[in-house]
Amino acid sequence: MRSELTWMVGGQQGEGIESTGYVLSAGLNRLGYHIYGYRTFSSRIKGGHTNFRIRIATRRVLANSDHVDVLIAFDRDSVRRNAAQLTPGAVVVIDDEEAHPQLPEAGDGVRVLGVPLTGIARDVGGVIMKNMVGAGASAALLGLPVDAFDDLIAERFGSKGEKVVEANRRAFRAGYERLAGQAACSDLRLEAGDGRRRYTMTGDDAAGFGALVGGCRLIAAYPITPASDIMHWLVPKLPQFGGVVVQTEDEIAAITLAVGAGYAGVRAMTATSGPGFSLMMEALGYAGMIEAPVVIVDVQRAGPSTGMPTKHEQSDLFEMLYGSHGDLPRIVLAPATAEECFYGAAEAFNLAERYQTPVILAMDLAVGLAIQTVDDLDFSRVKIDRGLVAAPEELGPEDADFKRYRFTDSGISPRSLPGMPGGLHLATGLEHDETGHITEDRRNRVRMTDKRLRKFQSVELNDAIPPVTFDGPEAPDLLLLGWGSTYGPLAEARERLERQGASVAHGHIRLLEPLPAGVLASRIAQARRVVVVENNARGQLARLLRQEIGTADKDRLHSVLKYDGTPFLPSEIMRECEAML
Amino acid sequence: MRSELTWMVGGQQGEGIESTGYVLSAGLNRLGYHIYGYRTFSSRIKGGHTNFRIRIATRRVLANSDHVDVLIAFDRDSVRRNAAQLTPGAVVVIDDEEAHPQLPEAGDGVRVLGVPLTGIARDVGGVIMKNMVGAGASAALLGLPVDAFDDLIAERFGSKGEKVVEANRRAFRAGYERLAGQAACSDLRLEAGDGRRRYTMTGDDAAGFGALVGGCRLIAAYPITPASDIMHWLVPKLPQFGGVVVQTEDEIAAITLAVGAGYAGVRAMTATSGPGFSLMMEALGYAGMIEAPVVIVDVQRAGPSTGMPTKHEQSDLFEMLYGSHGDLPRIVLAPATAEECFYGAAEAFNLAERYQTPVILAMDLAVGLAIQTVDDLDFSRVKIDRGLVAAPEELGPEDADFKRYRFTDSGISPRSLPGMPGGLHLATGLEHDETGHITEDRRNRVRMTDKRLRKFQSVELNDAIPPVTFDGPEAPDLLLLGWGSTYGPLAEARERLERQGASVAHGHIRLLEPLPAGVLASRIAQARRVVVVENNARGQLARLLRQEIGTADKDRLHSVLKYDGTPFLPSEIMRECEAML
Amino acid sequence: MATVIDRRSPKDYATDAAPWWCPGCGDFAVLRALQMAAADLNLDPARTVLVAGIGCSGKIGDYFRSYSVHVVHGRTMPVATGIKLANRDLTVIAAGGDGDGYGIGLNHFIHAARRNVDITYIVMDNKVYGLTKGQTSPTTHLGSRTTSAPTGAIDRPITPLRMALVAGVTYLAQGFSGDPKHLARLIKGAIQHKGFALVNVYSPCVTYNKINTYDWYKERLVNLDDDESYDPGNWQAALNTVIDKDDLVTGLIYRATDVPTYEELLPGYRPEPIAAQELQRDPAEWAKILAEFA
Amino acid sequence: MATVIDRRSPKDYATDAAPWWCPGCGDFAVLRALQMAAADLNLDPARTVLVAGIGCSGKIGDYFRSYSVHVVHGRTMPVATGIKLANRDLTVIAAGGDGDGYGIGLNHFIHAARRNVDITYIVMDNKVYGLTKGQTSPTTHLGSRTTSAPTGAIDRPITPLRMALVAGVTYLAQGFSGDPKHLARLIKGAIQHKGFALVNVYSPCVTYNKINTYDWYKERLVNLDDDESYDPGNWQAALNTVIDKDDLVTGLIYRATDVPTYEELLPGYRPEPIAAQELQRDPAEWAKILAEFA
Ligand SMILES: Cc1ncc(C[n+]2csc(CCOP(=O)(O)OP(=O)(O)O)c2C)c(N)n1
Ligand SMILES: Cc1ncc(C[n+]2csc(CCOP(=O)(O)OP(=O)(O)O)c2C)c(N)n1
Ligand code: SF4
Ligand code: SF4
Ligand SMILES: [Mg+2]
Ligand SMILES: [Mg+2]
Repeated sequence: MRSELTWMVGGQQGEGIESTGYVLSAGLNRLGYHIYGYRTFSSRIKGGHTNFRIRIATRRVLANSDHVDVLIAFDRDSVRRNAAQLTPGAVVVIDDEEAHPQLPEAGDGVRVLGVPLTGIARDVGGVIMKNMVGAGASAALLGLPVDAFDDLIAERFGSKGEKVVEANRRAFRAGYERLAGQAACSDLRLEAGDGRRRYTMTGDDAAGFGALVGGCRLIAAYPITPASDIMHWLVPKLPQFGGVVVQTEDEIAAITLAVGAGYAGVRAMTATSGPGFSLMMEALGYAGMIEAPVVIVDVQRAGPSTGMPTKHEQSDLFEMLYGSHGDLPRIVLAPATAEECFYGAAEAFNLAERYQTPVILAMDLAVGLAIQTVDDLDFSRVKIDRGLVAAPEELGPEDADFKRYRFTDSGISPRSLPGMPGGLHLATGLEHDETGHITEDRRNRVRMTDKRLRKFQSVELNDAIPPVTFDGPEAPDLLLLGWGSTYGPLAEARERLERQGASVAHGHIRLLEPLPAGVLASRIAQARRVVVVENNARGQLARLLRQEIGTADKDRLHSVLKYDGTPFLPSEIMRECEAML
Repeated sequence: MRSELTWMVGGQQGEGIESTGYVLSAGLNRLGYHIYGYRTFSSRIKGGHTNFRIRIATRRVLANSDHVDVLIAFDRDSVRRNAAQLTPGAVVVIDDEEAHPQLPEAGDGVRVLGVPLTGIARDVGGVIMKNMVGAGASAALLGLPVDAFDDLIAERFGSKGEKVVEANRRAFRAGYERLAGQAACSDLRLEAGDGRRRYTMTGDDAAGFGALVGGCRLIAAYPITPASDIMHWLVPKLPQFGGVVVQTEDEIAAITLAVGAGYAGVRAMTATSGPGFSLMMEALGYAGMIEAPVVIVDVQRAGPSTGMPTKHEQSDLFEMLYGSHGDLPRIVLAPATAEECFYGAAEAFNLAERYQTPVILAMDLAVGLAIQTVDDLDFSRVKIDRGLVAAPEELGPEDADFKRYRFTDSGISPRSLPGMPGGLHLATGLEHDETGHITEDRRNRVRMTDKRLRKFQSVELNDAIPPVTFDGPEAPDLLLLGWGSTYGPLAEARERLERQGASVAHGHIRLLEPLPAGVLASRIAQARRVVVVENNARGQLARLLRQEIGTADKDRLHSVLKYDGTPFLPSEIMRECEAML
Repeated sequence: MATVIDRRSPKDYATDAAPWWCPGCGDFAVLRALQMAAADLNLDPARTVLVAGIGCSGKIGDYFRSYSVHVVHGRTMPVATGIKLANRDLTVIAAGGDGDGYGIGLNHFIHAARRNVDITYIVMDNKVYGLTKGQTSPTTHLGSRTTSAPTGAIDRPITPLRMALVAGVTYLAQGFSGDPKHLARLIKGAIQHKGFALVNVYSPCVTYNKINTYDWYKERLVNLDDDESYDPGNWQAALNTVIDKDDLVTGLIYRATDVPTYEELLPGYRPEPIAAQELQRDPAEWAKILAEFA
Repeated sequence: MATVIDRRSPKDYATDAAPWWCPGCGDFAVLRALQMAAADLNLDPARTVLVAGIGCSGKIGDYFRSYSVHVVHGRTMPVATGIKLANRDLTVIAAGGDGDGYGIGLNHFIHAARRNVDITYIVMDNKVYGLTKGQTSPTTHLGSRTTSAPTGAIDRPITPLRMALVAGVTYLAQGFSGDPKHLARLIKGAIQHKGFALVNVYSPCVTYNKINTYDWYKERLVNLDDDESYDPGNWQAALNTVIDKDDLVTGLIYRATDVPTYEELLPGYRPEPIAAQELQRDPAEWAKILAEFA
């Protein structure tokens, strides 16, 4: 009986085999397991290898594992490409008429079961159901109760009619029955799940949901991998809440449309990835200058340029921090898990309105597309705070200028929204005075610039998404620092190292701008060595730390970088740490 | 007799009064004076105050002075606005029928001469020649020989016919004669110039000229202040050399058109300012990814967003260094003077082709628009180096793939140009292998990223534009660091402090990426204190130094920032230094 | 204690800012016409948003009294769309130059037109880049000498009226700064129209365009509103007329009343403005959605 | 020792890369047609540049054997223009999708058309965003259900043919992936044409567009090349035909032979390619220019 294992399905892109993984994830979740599901795919619609791996455990997991225990292979290519990860004792189920095909590519000690997945599907109703046969076979191997999947299949296919539901159930059961009796593989059975109600979602789903709960009522976006799913999730949802989805002609229209809506009093966002984000740089500065709230999600993928659209990376940090000309501050928030995508997206709208500024939600492909188990979402933690909106008595007489950009100690000025009598003003990207009128006066220029910068001196976050967290000893031999989806691999590596007796701490930063420099400086100072772990080639976070934090000097700050398009494995981080301890 | 003074003309925008300054500059130059001319103007065509100040000296000057000695005022507003700079003893010539008008706004000790500049112009041929009258009056006050301007006027107006030339000469002489006899102002007379042949140009002119000499044969650009003059200068010139100017529909088209031309073997550029630069971020990464040469000039103005289009700033440094998503290196070169704009622009094309990369020429409004005296340009220092272009024997057989992106030790691969048999390849913004084919292979990804980054490990510049220069002692009490047009004010402040006995050095950085970190680190380490002087609010260069240089720790690095839209005065820098010495 | 103003005069739509335009600039007339139209419709300045582009033309945003948004170059259309969708009770008017709208912003203009959001777009077409000192614009005539094409422009001009018709604009008019009263009527009609309305205005730049002057237009423009036989309800005839007359017409060129607006088509779009929604909702509603992830 | 190849076959324009398109995708036919046209014209692959957009369609750049540039999304037009101006001896062909060309890239397309640079632009119009998984594209029909508009698209579609005519395209044809031979002839004509040529191709997406299928087109398309009375030299007739036939035509729609190309109009533009110029020049030439600053 296993408390953890990794299952994978592989085959040709576009044949719907990923749905094997979706069905299995949902079933596992309902049975009370934790899962972490990660898809490997290419920027093409049909053909080429794709795979979907699910790490299944009886405790929370937020990273891929090194190896694969069960591989459902719809073709031999899937075996060949993933053989290196098959450990001795792993089981490969290959879609084959022969019961025990010769598969030298599988490697030594790997058990190969030939199961005619497609054939069985054909027999029970149609080859397109081979994914269900694969799911059933997997359920059998893992020792899951077949009944648990009945409802699931009904929910999934209900809209297509009872017939389709029945056919899929048949396919699932046929696959299940085929491998139910495999005593030889009984070592793969999972310990029972705890049966608790949990949820599975991707970070993209969670960000969309968080936005909705956080009061977002308009998304303007242009399709791009791996961010489109945020818009897709909102497409059926927003209209239910009187909100709007606009698919624009390009990303410049997307962000400027959202800025217009934000200026007019609607919480609005856009979601994109690197290439689209780069196109938004001018408008980002515009939002900053007119002090309009807007939330921009950048689900990072491998760059530069078009790069590798379906591959993971964290290399847009520099542009998020420093993009757009001129002295433009902004807030950059990086959620580390699906939960945090939810709370982070919701909080982003509070920050955008409270600080009247663009807020960038820095996601990455791994956090955006990986399917994660979420314990629960506490909606009461999402409190809508619309920031300073001028009360009627603060607004001027109808014919006087309203001081929309009033100089205040906090740098934040109460805003008026179109429709409010007495709040008329000019919102311009040109430098302006307190009333918004264009001016090139030197003193005003300095005061207005200082006002804009001052707003960011004390950015405070909701406790659902802390600026930085630390695990482990305060004065460790090794302090691991990361951001975004490296959270899972880092946390796991740290725990394993700790169990080995090492003194290792893990700091994870969610607020990248303005950086919580004080606490970071003190933790960095207390650590013997500091390792900054990130998925990019230039060590962007490490450079930010060196820039902002006096104690982060070059000698003690060591970078561990991975930029091959895949997220870190905990073991990779451990190896690097062991060399340094 | 003066060896130095500052002259100013002021009036309403759009009345052509700036030409008073242009004529005077040209005349002064021919008489062997050095000048530094700076215009103050607004983003409007007619109306509103504008002024043009010229610092005139018998030695090189590259900064504005604190005060004004002679003001030619076409209206009282010009006196009012500039009164604070009028020192006791200054002379104001006001366009007025009264010979000695009461001008309380001029301040104590200021001599006011009422001269009917417009009236005189009307008498000699037309009010539009009031600028010539003003220029003539100025020449008289400064004790310049009137004949020296005859040829100049002929050259300037020659194309409009002999009549116009004569009328302008008459106007000039009439203005001259009016003030020639003013013994009371004889203290304003200038020492004789050295009569040497020199040149006056703005940095924008010089960058256009440098580009042309450096082999640029195509500019694609979209109008924007203060960069348009580069395109304007090239408009009549490029066709003479078989080159092309394309005014595009926007800045994205401008840069991508230039990238296309660069890929096809033509040295190509674009020139813009902040808002346009921000729009170019995606294409910048594209050029880096396909390793196409392209030169992008950013003549910075006050940001963010539309900001103050006619005001000076150096606040795009962050975006130049870090803009565009993904790990994209680039070269950033910042000329400090008009000469360096010339050599820098020319060298930028060598760098772009040698390193097959985008090169950003970081200018600022002050260096771009100020009229400067240039001793000479040495064209033999501009050596065209087209970098690695595959020789016929390196190209493959017709039907084989050419390894356009061959892995090499330097990271630079010989390129083939369309038209070359045997050089066929795919140039894509997607990640690719050595032949350019699209691949997501993990090992290739890492190798290709490393190759791209490796190119920048040893960027070398032509000696006409050194990566960094130092003046003053090696181990000073105070090391001043700057970039771009702060050169003039910094150099002057340092010299003056040195004369006062202070131990002050001045380092000026031209190569901002890749930064010459080694030499900077050693100089910074040797200085007691380091002051980074720049025209932006966030201290962008200071942050870069902290990031890249271990010795640049927060305690010793002090920022002096100015961001009111005007360049530093040497005296402002001195004041800051004196407080620290 | 708010005073309800029954009748406003054009002056009620003027800010204190003194216009920065050159004396004689056509844009003065556009501002005046807009103020007249606003007064005629008695628009509430507090419920009116003017979205202005970048250029001499775009300065109008500082002179017309209403909520005013001065956007980045070329982006009036998406910003105006965002504002209108956010608060459908507002009257949203965009205004900018030919460079702003048909150069850098052309794509947004065409896509806004096909969406048919209920906004009015006034283009102050002077066939030149005024604010940047006289460069060729997308509507500059072939052969015109400009600061960026001293030997004459070589790009055939964009034809905004034809482009707009093909893009599916549902209200199309052309005005002339030489006749601000007529222009005011056209703008009024545009604001009243439900859907996307374009008013292209020949608005001479007296400083940089020495060809397309007031006189040049006066000699050539034909006012369709004076032609009783002209039917602005006929799209094909409108297109033909514009082509025949070489775009030198003024008046209401085309109006469609049967095309639904974007607001009418948007799923779930409600009669009350989104901006007026209460955002803090009952957690139970969210729990239902969360259950979809179980 | 270079072998001169007198006759090339379509296969000579194929790379080793196996196309990533879905079986049945219309883009195969576009590739084949382009290869046939190239073979017919015996284009030298080394002097041909294919500029491809981003999308399923844009992958064509990896399959057609020539110099090949795969640009960022929507920017085929300026890149192709830059290449052509740099080396006028090259045959420059751009190809991309409807989203690439009429969505994010529409502005560049219109401005390229009015410039009339001698390039050919093939748009593989499948009325959907293929590569990003089936969202609404600018040419998606009203009411079509897509992944981004599951209740039906609400933006009235862009009409590329009308837009192109109004923009001043000097060669306009429309092809269909169901008839690659005809398409090859249209592409050949486009390449031979001196000036900007657009070939819009109805190229079905078999995966995401279940409405505009091969059969759907077959039932509706009218081939103008079969109509002897049709005169592609008449702009107004071309426009009327396209409108009448609701854009459902194939064949050569319009060709102008009297419009000068951009290359012909550019001041100082020389017969030899700029790319072939020697750049190191006699300093004396520069000294003359320097003297202008004295
Ligand atoms: C992105 C960007 N590019 C360029 C500019 C510079 N710019 C300001 S106004 C203008 C042209 C304005 O022309 P038009 O829209 O016709 O307005 P006009 O001044 O003629 O009224 C340009 C190019 C800018 N502000 N932003
Ligand atoms: C700036 C930018 N935005 C978005 C994308 C994502 N993207 C890739 S292909 C594509 C749409 C392609 O549609 P189309 O041009 O019609 O090509 P098709 O796939 O249908 O052939 C998009 C939006 C991108 N690569 N770059
Ligand atoms: S430059 Fe032309 S458009 Fe601009 S204000 Fe003057 S006249 Fe008007
Ligand atoms: S998704 Fe559509 S356009 Fe893309 S390859 Fe498949 S069939 Fe062709
Ligand atoms: Mg204009
Ligand atoms: Mg498409």
